[in-house]
Amino acid sequence: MATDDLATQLAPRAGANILAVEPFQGLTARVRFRPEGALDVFRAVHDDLGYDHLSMVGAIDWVDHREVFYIVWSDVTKQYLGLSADLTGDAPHIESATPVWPSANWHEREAWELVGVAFDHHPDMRHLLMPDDYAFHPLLRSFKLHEPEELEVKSRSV
Amino acid sequence: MATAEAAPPPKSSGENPILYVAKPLATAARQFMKSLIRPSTIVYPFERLEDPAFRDKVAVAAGKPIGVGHVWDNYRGVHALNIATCISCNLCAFSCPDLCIDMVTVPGGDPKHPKKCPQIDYGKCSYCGFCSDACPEGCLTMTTKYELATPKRSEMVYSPQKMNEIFERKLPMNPIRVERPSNEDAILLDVPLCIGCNACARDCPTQCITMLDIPKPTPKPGEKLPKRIWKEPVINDSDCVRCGTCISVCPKECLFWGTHT
Amino acid sequence: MWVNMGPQHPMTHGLWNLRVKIDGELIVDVDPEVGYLHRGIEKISEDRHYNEIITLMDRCCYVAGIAWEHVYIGAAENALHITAPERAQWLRVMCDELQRLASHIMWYAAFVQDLGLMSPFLYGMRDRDLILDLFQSFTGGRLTYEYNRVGGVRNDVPSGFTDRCRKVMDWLMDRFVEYDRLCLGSEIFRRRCDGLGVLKAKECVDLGVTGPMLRSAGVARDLRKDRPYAVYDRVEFDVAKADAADVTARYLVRMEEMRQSVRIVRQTLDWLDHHPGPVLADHLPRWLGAPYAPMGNEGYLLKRNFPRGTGFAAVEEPHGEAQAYVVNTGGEHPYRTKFRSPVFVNLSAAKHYMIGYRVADIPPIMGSVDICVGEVDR
Amino acid sequence: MSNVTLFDVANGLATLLLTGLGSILPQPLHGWLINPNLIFALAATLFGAILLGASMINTIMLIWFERKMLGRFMDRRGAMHVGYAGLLQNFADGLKLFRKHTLRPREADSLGFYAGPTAYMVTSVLIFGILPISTGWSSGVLPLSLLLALAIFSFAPLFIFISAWSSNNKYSLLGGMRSAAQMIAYEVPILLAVVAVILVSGSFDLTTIVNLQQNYWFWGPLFLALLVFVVGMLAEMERIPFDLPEAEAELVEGWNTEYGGMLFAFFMLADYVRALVGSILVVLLFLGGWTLPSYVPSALTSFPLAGIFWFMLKTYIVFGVFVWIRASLPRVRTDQLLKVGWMRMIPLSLLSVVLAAMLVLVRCLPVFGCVPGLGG
Repeated sequence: MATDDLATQLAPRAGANILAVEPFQGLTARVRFRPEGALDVFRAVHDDLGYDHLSMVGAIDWVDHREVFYIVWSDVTKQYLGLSADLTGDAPHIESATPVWPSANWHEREAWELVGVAFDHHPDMRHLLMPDDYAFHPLLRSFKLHEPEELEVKSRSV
Repeated sequence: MATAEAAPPPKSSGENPILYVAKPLATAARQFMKSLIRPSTIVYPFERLEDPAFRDKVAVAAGKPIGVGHVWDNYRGVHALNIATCISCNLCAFSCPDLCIDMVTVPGGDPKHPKKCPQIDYGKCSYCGFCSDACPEGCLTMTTKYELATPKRSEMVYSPQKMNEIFERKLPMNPIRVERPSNEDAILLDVPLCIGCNACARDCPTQCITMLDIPKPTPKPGEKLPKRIWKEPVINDSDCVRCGTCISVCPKECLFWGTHT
Repeated sequence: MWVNMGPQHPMTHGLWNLRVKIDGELIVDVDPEVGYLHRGIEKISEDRHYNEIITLMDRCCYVAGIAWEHVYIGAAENALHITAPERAQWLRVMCDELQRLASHIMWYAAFVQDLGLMSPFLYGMRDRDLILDLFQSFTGGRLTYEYNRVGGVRNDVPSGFTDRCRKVMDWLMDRFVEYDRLCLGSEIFRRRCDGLGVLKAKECVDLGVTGPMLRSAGVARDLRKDRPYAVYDRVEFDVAKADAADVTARYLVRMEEMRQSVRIVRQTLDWLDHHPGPVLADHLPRWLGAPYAPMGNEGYLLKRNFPRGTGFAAVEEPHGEAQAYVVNTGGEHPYRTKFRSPVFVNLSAAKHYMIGYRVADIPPIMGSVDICVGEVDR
Repeated sequence: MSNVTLFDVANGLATLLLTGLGSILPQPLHGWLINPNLIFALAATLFGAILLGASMINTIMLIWFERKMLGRFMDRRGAMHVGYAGLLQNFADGLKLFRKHTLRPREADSLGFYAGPTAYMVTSVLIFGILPISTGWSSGVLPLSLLLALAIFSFAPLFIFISAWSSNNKYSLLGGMRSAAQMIAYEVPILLAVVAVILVSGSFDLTTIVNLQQNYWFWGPLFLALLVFVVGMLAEMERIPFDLPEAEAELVEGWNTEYGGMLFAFFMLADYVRALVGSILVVLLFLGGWTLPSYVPSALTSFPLAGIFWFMLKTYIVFGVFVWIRASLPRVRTDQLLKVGWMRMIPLSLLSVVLAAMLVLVRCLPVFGCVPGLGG
């Protein structure tokens, strides 16, 4: 069973931080992990499992908590693997994956400005798609699409 | 190459420097000779690809597969509306992803049930064709007309009459009609909830709902009969276009989608 | 000196801004600024039915619309636990490859024009038009196709299509020779492009670069081969690859990919000729099977308890690996969609392949990346 | 072929006009009007007007020619709606540009911004006063006309740089610097290639050079010089593949990014004037000017204005070659361009000078046999 193998392979370096390894439609499996030990998990996935290519970082607003998911690819096994962590609290934050996968840079900038998930120790955390002083996180469920009158950009650089 | 040093000079391919431009020059010259007779350009306002005579002329004369892919009838352009067959079912407006279709009243309906036909704002329309796919009667189709330029934004809103004029011009219309799936869900009735109010039968665009009398049960002693009209809607499945109007007008939410068991 | 190359600049091919710090003619730093074309497709998708999102996908990348439809449809079908019929899969593969041809020809046209050579631009546009004609003959649109549906494709190809398509493929194969003569045969082109924008394999993998850029660095990675989706495991083709990792190598990879695409299209045409069948899955849920989204679904969905799930799909789009992540919580709209654009990632690595070259090298390097701002900003 | 010069025509016109006008006027005015100095002044003005008109019309027709020809190279049609086959399209474009408001960026230097394009235009048009178009169709016999033409021709980088710098725009500045560097780099090989022609013909006078090559056009014996000259001219004219000062892919429009309206039209026209001058110089120096070899039937050379006809035909063919090159080659890079200029073209041109000197030494031309008058 692929999921069990993954769990045993991850155990030595990040075992404590793994919550579950579950099957997933379209991926090999999805690893749910504790956000506190994110960097350990990333390192384990990158170094031990050989998933050297980060494809995507995204975040989902589940209203009561937010989820960050990572899709990584291994050129050896030709497989995708999903990683996901649930972030709770008013100011959800997680360690940045840039030390492990440099390509996380722009993905994390996007996830931060659209869903409002902070990435600690990110080298270049600026707005990417939105204006520099945009005060909203548009992909939050509380951001309603059809009520534009409620939204006002607080200040605007000229 | 993360450092700001000058890049290494590109390596030369080591060919004869005098002749090194001969190949592209020859290619361009060949093209020049070819297009002396007739360049591939289609002189648009005078020559139109949707004109079959021109298409054949070009394709044959130029020896190029110009226009060979054209089945212009499939083009998704401005809509044509046959007001006469429109049943005011609202499906086009509901299927529109851009919310550019309004149902407006046109003359011809009875006062109780005004006839409503789609009015399309082409300033918003994305020509996805979902509306004509959704049309159960085939009265809203897309044509090969694609010239919409107008000085006023308000003129981008095409009234049903205007689209009817396009229909009467008998332009080629998109012949592809998406077939309705054979196992389509039907509208089912949650019997205990129904109060027999006739709203569904009144608003049904195809008049396929008939209200049938049901026997009034004799109340057992102490039991209070529900306050209702003793009628129940029966839906003729073959006439039903599955527009869902009845579901949305039902005051008790007793109609729902489902499969017949 | 910081120079803004954009947002309105002939080099950008779209609406983005490349801030370049130059020292004389030498590039010392770059900082791509994107977001000028941000339409919030992921946000709009929250309020749309599964099929209605297809119209957004066509506008996600305006030169590779149908490939993006495939990306989204793959994820949505995974999320909704639906499988498309076989013929639809073949049709999708054919569309993908035709789109790859159109996109690469468009790339060729724009890229060579950036080098100052205008004739190939018009040759490219002329030949791409034939592919758009083909698309129009069965989808009805020339740029925004709206062809895929959850559970299949909208309609079958009309009769006579395969013959027309074959004719165009033959014509294109002849044109590719011409393209090569104009570019590779020209010493000036070689001198402009050789050794430019080098991004080696290790850096490519670290930075997440995919597509022709990665293959030009000697990594034969192609999702169509590595992780076949649709029916790519049933067609024969080779993965284009080059080793130099520079602009010329990317040119070579793309030209070879076009030839392989023609090969794949021919195989799909042969299959389509002999295997008629349905193109839309049967037994779709009512609100997907119908080509429209009727009223009154909310109560129905509650009663039916539709299966939930999260879908993921990855497709080798003309620019690289495109991925979609669709979260289905049982409602009629997806809860969240997330798209991974290959150009977005390729562009984020700009610092690593631009610094150290000259101002005059910016157009060829950026051209070789094949920027499509629509899918960068989404 | 007549011996009437263009200036004689202008002079005659002026005399006719002033004496005719003077004869009907009372004495003091009559005396002033038939003053020879006044007649000469009017003649010079008329001469200038005729030249300007002819050169402008030719330039605009040249643009039309390029557009049509480039269109065919690119499998399209070019201008085709205004006038027959779009002949009047460029006049319409010019009219549109003329009617446009001229905008100057706030921070731009006013003097340089306006003076640059004007001076560029004036110096470019000035060359037409010197170039002989046909026998006698010039301002007269100038013993050093070739040198003068090239000297005026090489003013351009100065004015381009002035207008680029005063635009106060980064693209313009980059383009201006590129332009200056490029033009200076290619002056040298051009002059050296011309030296080869001068050596063989033994004269600085264009008319003499042309008359000398009636039977043996110089492009054969001086092929190397022709090559260097054409490549150098391409660079001087800033045409593809050497158009990097205005490389639109990286520098928007190069040194004329900030210009619009009539000032832009000045630049555009002056560019084509220079293209025309370049083609004319090629024809004059290497392709026998207005002459045809003496063995062609005399019917071909004896009709009225035959010289001008053959001259313009050759000029347009030479320009057609420039268009052909433009249609098939990408643009080179600055450093490559300068490298080619300094390290390839100059040795080649020196070699061509040596070859020319050897030709003069043996007083023989290949194929044509020995020519006693060679080398003057």
